[in-house]
Amino acid sequence: MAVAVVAMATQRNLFGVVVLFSIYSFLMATVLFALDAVDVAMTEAAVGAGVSTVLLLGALYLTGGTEAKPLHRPLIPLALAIAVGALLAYGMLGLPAFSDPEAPIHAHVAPRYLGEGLKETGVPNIVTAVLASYRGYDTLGETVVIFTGGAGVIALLRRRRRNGS
Amino acid sequence: MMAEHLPILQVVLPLAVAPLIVLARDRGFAWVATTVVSYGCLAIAIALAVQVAASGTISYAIGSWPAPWGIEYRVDALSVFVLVLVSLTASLVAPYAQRSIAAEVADDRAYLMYAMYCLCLAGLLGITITGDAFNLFVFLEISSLSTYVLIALGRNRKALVAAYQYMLMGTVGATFYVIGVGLLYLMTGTLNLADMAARLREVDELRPVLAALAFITVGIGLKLALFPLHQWLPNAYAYAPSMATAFIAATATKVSVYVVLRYYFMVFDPAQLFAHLPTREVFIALSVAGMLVASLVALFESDVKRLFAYSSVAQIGYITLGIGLDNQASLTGSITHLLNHGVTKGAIFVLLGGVALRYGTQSMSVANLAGLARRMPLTAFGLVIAGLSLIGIPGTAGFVSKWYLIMGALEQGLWWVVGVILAASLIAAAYVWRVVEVAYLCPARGEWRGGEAPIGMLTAALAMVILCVYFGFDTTFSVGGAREAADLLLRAQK
Amino acid sequence: MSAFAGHYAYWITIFLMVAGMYILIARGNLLKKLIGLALLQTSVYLLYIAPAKLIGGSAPIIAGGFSTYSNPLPHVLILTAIVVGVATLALGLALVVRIRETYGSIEEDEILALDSADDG
Amino acid sequence: MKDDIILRVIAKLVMPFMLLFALYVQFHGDLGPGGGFQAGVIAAAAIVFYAIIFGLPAGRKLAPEWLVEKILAVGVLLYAGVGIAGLFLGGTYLDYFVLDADPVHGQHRGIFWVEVGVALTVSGTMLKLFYMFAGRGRDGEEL
Repeated sequence: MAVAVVAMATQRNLFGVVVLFSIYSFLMATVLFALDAVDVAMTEAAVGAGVSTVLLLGALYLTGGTEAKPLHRPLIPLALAIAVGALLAYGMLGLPAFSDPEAPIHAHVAPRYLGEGLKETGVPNIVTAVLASYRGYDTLGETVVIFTGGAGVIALLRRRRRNGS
Repeated sequence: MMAEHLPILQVVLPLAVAPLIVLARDRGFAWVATTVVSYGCLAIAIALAVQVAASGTISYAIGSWPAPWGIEYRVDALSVFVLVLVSLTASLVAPYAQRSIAAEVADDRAYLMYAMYCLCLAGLLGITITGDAFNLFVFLEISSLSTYVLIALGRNRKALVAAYQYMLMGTVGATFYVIGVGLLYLMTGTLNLADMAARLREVDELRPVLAALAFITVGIGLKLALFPLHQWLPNAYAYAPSMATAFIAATATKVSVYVVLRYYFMVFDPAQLFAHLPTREVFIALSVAGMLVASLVALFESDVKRLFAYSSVAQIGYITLGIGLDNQASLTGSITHLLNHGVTKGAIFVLLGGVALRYGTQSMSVANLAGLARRMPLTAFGLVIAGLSLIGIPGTAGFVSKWYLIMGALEQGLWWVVGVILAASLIAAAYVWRVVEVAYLCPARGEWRGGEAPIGMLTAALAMVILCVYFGFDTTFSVGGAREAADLLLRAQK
Repeated sequence: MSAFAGHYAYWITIFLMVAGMYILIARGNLLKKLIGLALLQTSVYLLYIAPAKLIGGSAPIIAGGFSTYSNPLPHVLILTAIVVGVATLALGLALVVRIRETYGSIEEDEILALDSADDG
Repeated sequence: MKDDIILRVIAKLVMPFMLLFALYVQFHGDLGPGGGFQAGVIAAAAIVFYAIIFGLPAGRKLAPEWLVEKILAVGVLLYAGVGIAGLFLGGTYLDYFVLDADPVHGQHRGIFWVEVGVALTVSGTMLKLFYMFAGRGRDGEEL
């Protein structure tokens, strides 16, 4: 995955970058699967490697293939990015250890989903139960985001009538 | 029966109307629906304000799932204040939208523009009312995505680039916010803001919490155009269609300020964090820098809309200054200024929209306004009043909030801050004078299509101008509501 | 595999984030910036998902024979985040296509040059 | 690609299975991984696949643009409507318990319709995105 990312940063042929992005998404999906997030892995594979790649290729066809040589010096952006990364690293050092069953996220809120979810909603896939019921309102919001994106693209890309403006 | 469901209807109403508009595909229907919904939202917001005043904080469990497991809507003195601000602006801008959109947006996408406007309204209201950290992110994205589209529909091709830049910065901001929330979630195991606040007080390991504070501050700072994260704002305001500018300028950054207030005072434990970090000093420093630098840039800006956009960056400085000063008077000033500046800037951009319509141009330089007073006397007069409120002349809304800010600064013994407030106001006087001078004293020139702004637009604008003056005299709602909210924040901090 | 995830998931998150930020800021091509943005958004996934895993647990689908499950809540949140990400990407690409049509370029500096030529 | 007989036959054969698979993912979401979002993407992919092989006009005939735009909106309305139904039946918004006499049944019913709403909006959006990007020539002229 890291190799794919570095290659993405240096590659100037945008087609190559898109292909790498697709590979990267598949790798990401694999890692997510290994972490037991099967629903997320499935979505990431469909969205990252599927939809995003198709969209990127479509846009690439419309805009043309190679990137110009960057004019700026890369040092300042790199420093900024690393500073943000360092901040995140600082925060992460204090997080609970990996797979610690005592960690707050396992001790609070989630046990009810796992313990009572099946009884309360009748749905064995707890991800679905949380997604559609406990936090169903988030999912409504998510659907609206998709709708906004779709309607927004229509507004931006609707073909002009030939006689119109 | 419906009274208890008002919190959810507040958001779902505009949310559900957007797809209806897309289904109908009709501009007339879209406009009527948008207007009705905006006024509906205003009515609901006022009803909620009455309820909160009578019986305190309202909590609404969506899906009947109790709070930390389900998503909770929470209406308190602070959020209801912002709800009223947002829906008030919406209901003033909606009737105005008809002419503005007809003039600036192609016919076959006008209905989409209305749909986006409803979504943006729903998103902003949703951010304000929710009591759940992740739900806040979802609605933040609804409002942001619709805002990008609203901006990109401007006639000038620079609108596209402005929208693109805003999109990059806005998405980085939202991602930072998610990272911050993720860290907090990992430390507390909950996403409900109230529950999170209680559990954060028992967390010993502070590093993730401090990092979360930083990420959320920078993330929301990008959205609220906190100096020096404001680069997206001037172009976005300048090239968006007039009604979008008016609505966004009056509401979007204000809602972000509200998010900062909520996190700083009602989620994080000040005793724990602010002892470690000089947040107050940072806020004061950035605010002061923003007020001075942005005002100076505005002074030399030639495009009118950009001039007032930079002025917005400076005014946001006043608002965040109140957060940094952190006492009763300054917070009251800040929160009042959310409303007062919202109304003032809304009025200015609505008026400029009318001018743009009659002058047949989208980007106007200051010089283009020459002779405005003779061509469109009411509009010019409105600009003067709103300008006075922007400067903070006694008798206008702007004066009231600045007065409280100065009181707050004096209470802290920060004389130099008072000096800066006065200096920034003087610069504001200078750039407002530039506009007024050209409008009143220079002879008319350039293209003009004749007449005052259309009656619908003018009514909306004058209503806002009247509010600028009204809030300068009768402060029961503005300062009264703000004081309640400030009390709430300070109590939560204890 | 889980040992790999445990030790390195956080570092991968940080690395992805730095890389995404870098591409986003340093590159002038609008399309490439969007890819950087997408990378930045994906970096968040592991931050949420990795801590949700319990070693010895299984995917949160209740079935006989398992007693520990990974935490489902972060999965739900990230599903939402993925969807938000793709909506943003679609909108961004639409903007880039329109910019290309009106400016004839998707390089940031060329567009800025065209803009200042407009003003002058 | 329109003239390649092998592709055409395969496409015709595979299409129904893809749609079937989408339905499976949709309704199996309760028991295994999957749900409305994934199903929507798969269903849209099936039609995109068809449109790529048989050409955009054929795809547009199969799923006309106006219909896709309506589907996009109907999905959100359906979702929001389920919530409002909860209000009228005496619960809070998105309260599924009140949708049936038996609360667990009610939950089932609510989750089912909500997922259908998600699938509709997602498939509608994905298809629309495809049409929008694919139906555009390099310089904005119509294809």
